[in-house]
Amino acid sequence: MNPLAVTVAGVAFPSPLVLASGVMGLSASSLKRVADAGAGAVTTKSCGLEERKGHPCPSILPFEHGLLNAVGLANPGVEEMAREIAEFQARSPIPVIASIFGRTEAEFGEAAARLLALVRPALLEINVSCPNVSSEFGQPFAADAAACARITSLVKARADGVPVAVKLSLMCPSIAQTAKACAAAGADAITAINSVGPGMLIDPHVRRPILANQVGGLSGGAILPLAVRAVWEIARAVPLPIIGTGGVTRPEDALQLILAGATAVGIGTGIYTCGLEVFGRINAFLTDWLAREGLRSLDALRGAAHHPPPAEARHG
Amino acid sequence: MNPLAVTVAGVAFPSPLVLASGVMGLSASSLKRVADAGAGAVTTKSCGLEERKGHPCPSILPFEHGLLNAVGLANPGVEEMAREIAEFQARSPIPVIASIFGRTEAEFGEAAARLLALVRPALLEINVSCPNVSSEFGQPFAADAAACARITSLVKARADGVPVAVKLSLMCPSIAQTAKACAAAGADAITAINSVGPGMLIDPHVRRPILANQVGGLSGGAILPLAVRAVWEIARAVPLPIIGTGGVTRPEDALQLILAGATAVGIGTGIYTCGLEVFGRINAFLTDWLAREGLRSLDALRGAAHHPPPAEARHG
Amino acid sequence: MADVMQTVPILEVIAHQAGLKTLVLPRILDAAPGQFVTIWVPGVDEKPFAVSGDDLETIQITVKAVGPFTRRLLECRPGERIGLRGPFGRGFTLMPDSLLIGGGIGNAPLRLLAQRLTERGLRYTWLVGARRAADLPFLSDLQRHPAVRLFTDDGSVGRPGSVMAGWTDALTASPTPPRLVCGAGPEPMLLAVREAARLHRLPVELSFERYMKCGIGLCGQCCLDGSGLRLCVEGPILTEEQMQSVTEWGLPHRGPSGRRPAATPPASRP
Amino acid sequence: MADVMQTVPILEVIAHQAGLKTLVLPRILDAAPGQFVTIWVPGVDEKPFAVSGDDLETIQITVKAVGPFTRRLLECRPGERIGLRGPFGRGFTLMPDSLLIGGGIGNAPLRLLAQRLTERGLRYTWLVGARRAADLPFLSDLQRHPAVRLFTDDGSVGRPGSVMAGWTDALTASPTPPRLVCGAGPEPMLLAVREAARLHRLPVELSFERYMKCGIGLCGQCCLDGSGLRLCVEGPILTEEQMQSVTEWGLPHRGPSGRRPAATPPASRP
Ligand SMILES: Cc1cc2nc3c(=O)[nH]c(=O)nc-3n(C[C@H](O)[C@H](O)[C@H](O)COP(=O)(O)OP(=O)(O)OC[C@H]3O[C@@H](n4cnc5c(N)ncnc54)[C@H](O)[C@@H]3O)c2cc1C
Ligand SMILES: Cc1cc2nc3c(=O)[nH]c(=O)nc-3n(C[C@H](O)[C@H](O)[C@H](O)COP(=O)(O)OP(=O)(O)OC[C@H]3O[C@@H](n4cnc5c(N)ncnc54)[C@H](O)[C@@H]3O)c2cc1C
Ligand SMILES: Cc1cc2nc3c(=O)[nH]c(=O)nc-3n(C[C@H](O)[C@H](O)[C@H](O)COP(=O)(O)O)c2cc1C
Ligand SMILES: Cc1cc2nc3c(=O)[nH]c(=O)nc-3n(C[C@H](O)[C@H](O)[C@H](O)COP(=O)(O)O)c2cc1C
Ligand code: FES
Ligand code: FES
Repeated sequence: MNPLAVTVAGVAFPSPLVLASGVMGLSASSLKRVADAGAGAVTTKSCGLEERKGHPCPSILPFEHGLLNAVGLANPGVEEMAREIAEFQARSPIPVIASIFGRTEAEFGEAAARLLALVRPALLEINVSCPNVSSEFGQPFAADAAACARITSLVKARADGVPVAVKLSLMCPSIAQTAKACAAAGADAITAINSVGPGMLIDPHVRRPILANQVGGLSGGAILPLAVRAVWEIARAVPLPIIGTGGVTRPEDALQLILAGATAVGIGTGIYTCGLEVFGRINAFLTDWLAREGLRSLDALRGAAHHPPPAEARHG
Repeated sequence: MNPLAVTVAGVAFPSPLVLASGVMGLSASSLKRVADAGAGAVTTKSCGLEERKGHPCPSILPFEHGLLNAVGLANPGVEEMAREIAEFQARSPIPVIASIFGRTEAEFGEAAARLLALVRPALLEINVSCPNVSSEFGQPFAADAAACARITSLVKARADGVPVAVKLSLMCPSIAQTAKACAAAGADAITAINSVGPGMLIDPHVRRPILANQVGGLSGGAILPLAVRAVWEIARAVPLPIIGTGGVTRPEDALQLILAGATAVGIGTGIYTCGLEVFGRINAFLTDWLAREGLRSLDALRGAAHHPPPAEARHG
Repeated sequence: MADVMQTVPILEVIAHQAGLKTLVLPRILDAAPGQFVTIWVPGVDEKPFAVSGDDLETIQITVKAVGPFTRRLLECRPGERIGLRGPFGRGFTLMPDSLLIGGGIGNAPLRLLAQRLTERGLRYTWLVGARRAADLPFLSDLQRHPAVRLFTDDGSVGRPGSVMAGWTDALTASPTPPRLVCGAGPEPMLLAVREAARLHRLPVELSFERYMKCGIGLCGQCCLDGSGLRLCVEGPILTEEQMQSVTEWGLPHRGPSGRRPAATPPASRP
Repeated sequence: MADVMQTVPILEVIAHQAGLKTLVLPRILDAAPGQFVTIWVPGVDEKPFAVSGDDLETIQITVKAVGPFTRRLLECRPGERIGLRGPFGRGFTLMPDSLLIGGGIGNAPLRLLAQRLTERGLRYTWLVGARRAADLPFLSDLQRHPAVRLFTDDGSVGRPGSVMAGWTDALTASPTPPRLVCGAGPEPMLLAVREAARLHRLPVELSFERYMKCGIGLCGQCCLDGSGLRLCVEGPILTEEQMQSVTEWGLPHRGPSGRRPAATPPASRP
């Protein structure tokens, strides 16, 4: 038995490590490369109804403690992404998570339907961290628990039995309440967290924000404690499996998210900070850790930092 | 003329650098030490109606990218703090900012009145990032713009002409909207941002959150981009002077906040990362920078990263 | 961290031909030949460029105007500040008896390679090709360079014809075969070099281009179909072994959305 | 970063006297004599302790039960994990011909100092004082230690009387005055040592304690009135010059809220 195997919403992942959306996620070959590096599941770049070139560059800006990104939801469109997913599935047994977004609530449902008409990913992930074009302040859907719940229902209705994960942002009144709303609306899993902020960095010489989009989401090492806390709260709030994501670079970081209650662990920026070896290294560490603690699976570690443990079992 | 002099709500600071609340802010001697190190103003630890020992330790937890703190509003009580402020004022010409908090809205007004009965600080700073004991989820006042506005009015009514700065948190629907609400309620300045999150770190061996309080606010380098963005948005929203705070460790960080629209720059965690020399070093850098750019004051830099600049002048 | 954006003043602008200039920048980073940097023109965009030369205090990039960004970049004056990140990717191996083959602006990275080989006293031959003289930077330097042989399609300088013709000559003229063939230029040329090198069983390292955004291996924009190599990290210089893992040779390149345009059907089809 | 919390298993617990033990921990950090670490008992609290000794693989802390935390800490068994951060603060200067004066648990940091002086072959005399034998860790080691002179108030071991008596003897007995006086112990004793050293114009370094939370100079908890010295960063070992900048000698210490309790009026006042 593979001690690292986990099950997220009925889908078996051979390792808890998941490629986070938006990183090396545009093509079948690139997803395959990450799967070969040791990911237990891979998530595509979020795709929407139409092809988008995204923002001009700089759209990804490393700084000392992580990076800012404002890629602007560049994506080839949902049909093209379906072709990449199909190619990936033909080439790899690793489950693929298709990430979708919309600019209105209805677009989420349509994106799901159009994608599923062409391909059947292992999971659908709903990226609600995109600006809601019909909101007054252009706020992301993620800031509004009711909107997240409505989108969850819409997508579930078109998902044809494919399990649905909702990817939450910390930038909301309460991530636990949002998770609850999504769970009530039928979500099968929660992914948390998306990048934080947004943030801005200014070049003092040219006196301008450096990102072409001025602001961008914060990811990487800087946000690890925020992700751990988010997973902790969500684990106490809902009995769903959690793909804990944010700031994982070292093996201990992944373990922290699992102890906080995550079933799987997303890695994005860590690929930049530590290279693709990050997957293999963390897998090896977790295998060792289980052996040293005399455990046969990650089950005993999941949520183990809670005293008392959160009420319900969250895996499966 | 001192090129670094700035004016915040009518109060002259000989340098834009301000000691942030909660750091080396419990005693006159410690505030004096920071003033001597080059701060242009010093903020006391937030004090409330009653003496509080705060949370058990670990209450301050450094990690790679900053630190988490959950000091639990330890403070000697407002009367004792008034004595420290009076002693500081007798020993230093540097303006002192008295930070106050309450557990209910009314307590803020009372804390202000009881403090001002004993001493007259240069500014009052309202720390709204403390949990509102009457809120359902124990949410901080800062998450609720209307509550922040009401507290601002209450304190202004008791402030006896002492200018009032409201210290905002990023953890709210829109920091710009909150700033607007506080400005409309009479705030004389905005301090932003308080620590972010909260976040959590777990020790994988003992499988427990490390902070005694489980969660704590994130500060230091990790949050710089979030502070820059917050200042940027507030500068566009309100014509008030801003004490931009969050993640400043290097001189360029301070400059970024000024270019985003800050009149003054708070430093907290930077004292840990860089030592007390951080004040002198940034002062020297800014003096040099002005000389090299042929500028006689920071006025021309303030908000200069905005194209076009935010409508109103924000200093004074 | 060199990946962090830093802005620097342009120290000097060397105009070569119309739409072809070299920007001289302060040496805030060290690049190996074949490595690239990204250049940010504030308010405009950020794009990748190979380092084409350096000295103790400067690095140089050589830019050909092909679209809005490069045109705007070539309007920049000395003193103007642009942003710089890098160096990114992996460069050419420094090997004695190298054969350098460049096409047009592809000669820019080879210039730094030639400089390094010269600095280390390693022998090399550099076949410089272009459609016409007006496509070549540092033309007079190249004409005086002892290791350089010039070719232009229109014969405006050097020998007339393709640089690939020079290739056969170079191989037959030299008593010992080159120990490494280093190429940079338009992709069809590179694929021809690869083919020829395979024929002669010569090791090759070729410099490719794809649409790039991050330069640090995250956005996935430059991943090559097949093995998913990230050209910005594992490239832009590829070995024969790396090239073999790629399945997209000859296909149109993915654009900024990640989509690959449909291959235009050959015009001759009825 | 050593300031980051790491948990380690307790390797060994050495019981000295009732309520007095030494915990042996893996050497994940190197402390100079006088420096301290903070010890976290998960689920309980975190408090400062001086390092009292080390060898190639371990460091030791010696703990006296005085309240809830220290009592809980002394219940920990080998194998149990506790958290460790540090080392914090500045230690003693290593000086030949030092005179060490310790009171009770204050002999813990002096033990590491004596160890380092011995390792470097530097001469020293160590006056070990306590109220009674039961207050002294490593008693049999101390009794056999050639440089140690023992004093207890009740005469249970060593010479009866205060360590300050031994001080005068030590000064008169030795042909050359000590080059540095290093003291650790209860504050009244330290202030007496300071006074005596001033009288004899001897340089001193004394180890003080204040309520501490962060250990890294941020919370302000341990700042001393006067110059605002942070005992956790600029201390806990203070020189005469540093002590002169402090105005709170003799006053009750600030508690965890930052408030200084009102001085209890001398009982004799009418
Ligand atoms: C590793 C690498 C090294 C390069 N070195 C040089 C060099 O030394 N000198 C030089 O002049 N040019 C170099 N280029 C090409 C240069 O980046 C493009 O010419 C430039 O980006 C064109 O932008 P534009 O707006 O002027 O043209 P556009 O009209 O936007 O595009 C013209 C063509 O340039 C290419 N291009 C556009 N944007 C990008 C991008 N973000 N990334 C990659 N290619 C793009 C596309 O093939 C496009 O068809 C290099 C490219 C890469 C990938
Ligand atoms: C730099 C330094 C080095 C020390 N080294 C040692 C040592 O080697 N061995 C040893 O046994 N003790 C040492 N102490 C003292 C030790 O920290 C306290 O005895 C312990 O914190 C008491 O906690 P408690 O809960 O058991 O007692 P409490 O009942 O909480 O307090 C008893 C007394 O201990 C002191 N104390 C309590 N909490 C703290 C705190 N957070 N920081 C500082 N003092 C506190 C107070 O003076 C208090 O009056 C050191 C203290 C400092 C500041
Ligand atoms: C360059 C980049 C692009 C991203 N694009 C997406 C996206 O398209 N959809 C999405 O849900 N999250 C996106 N994210 C967020 C990540 O999936 C992840 O939630 C976040 O970066 C935190 O994890 P990390 O610290 O491991 O990167 C992106 C992140 C980065 C760095
Ligand atoms: C140890 C610590 C204690 C703090 N206590 C307070 C406080 O009492 N009141 C307050 O308004 N902010 C408090 N803060 C927040 C800081 O004033 C500041 O807003 C925040 O730390 C971000 O700035 P920095 O990154 O420079 O530390 C505290 C921060 C730290 C690190
Ligand atoms: S340019 Fe982003 S992965 Fe290569
Ligand atoms: S213990 Fe916090 S400043 Fe010294």
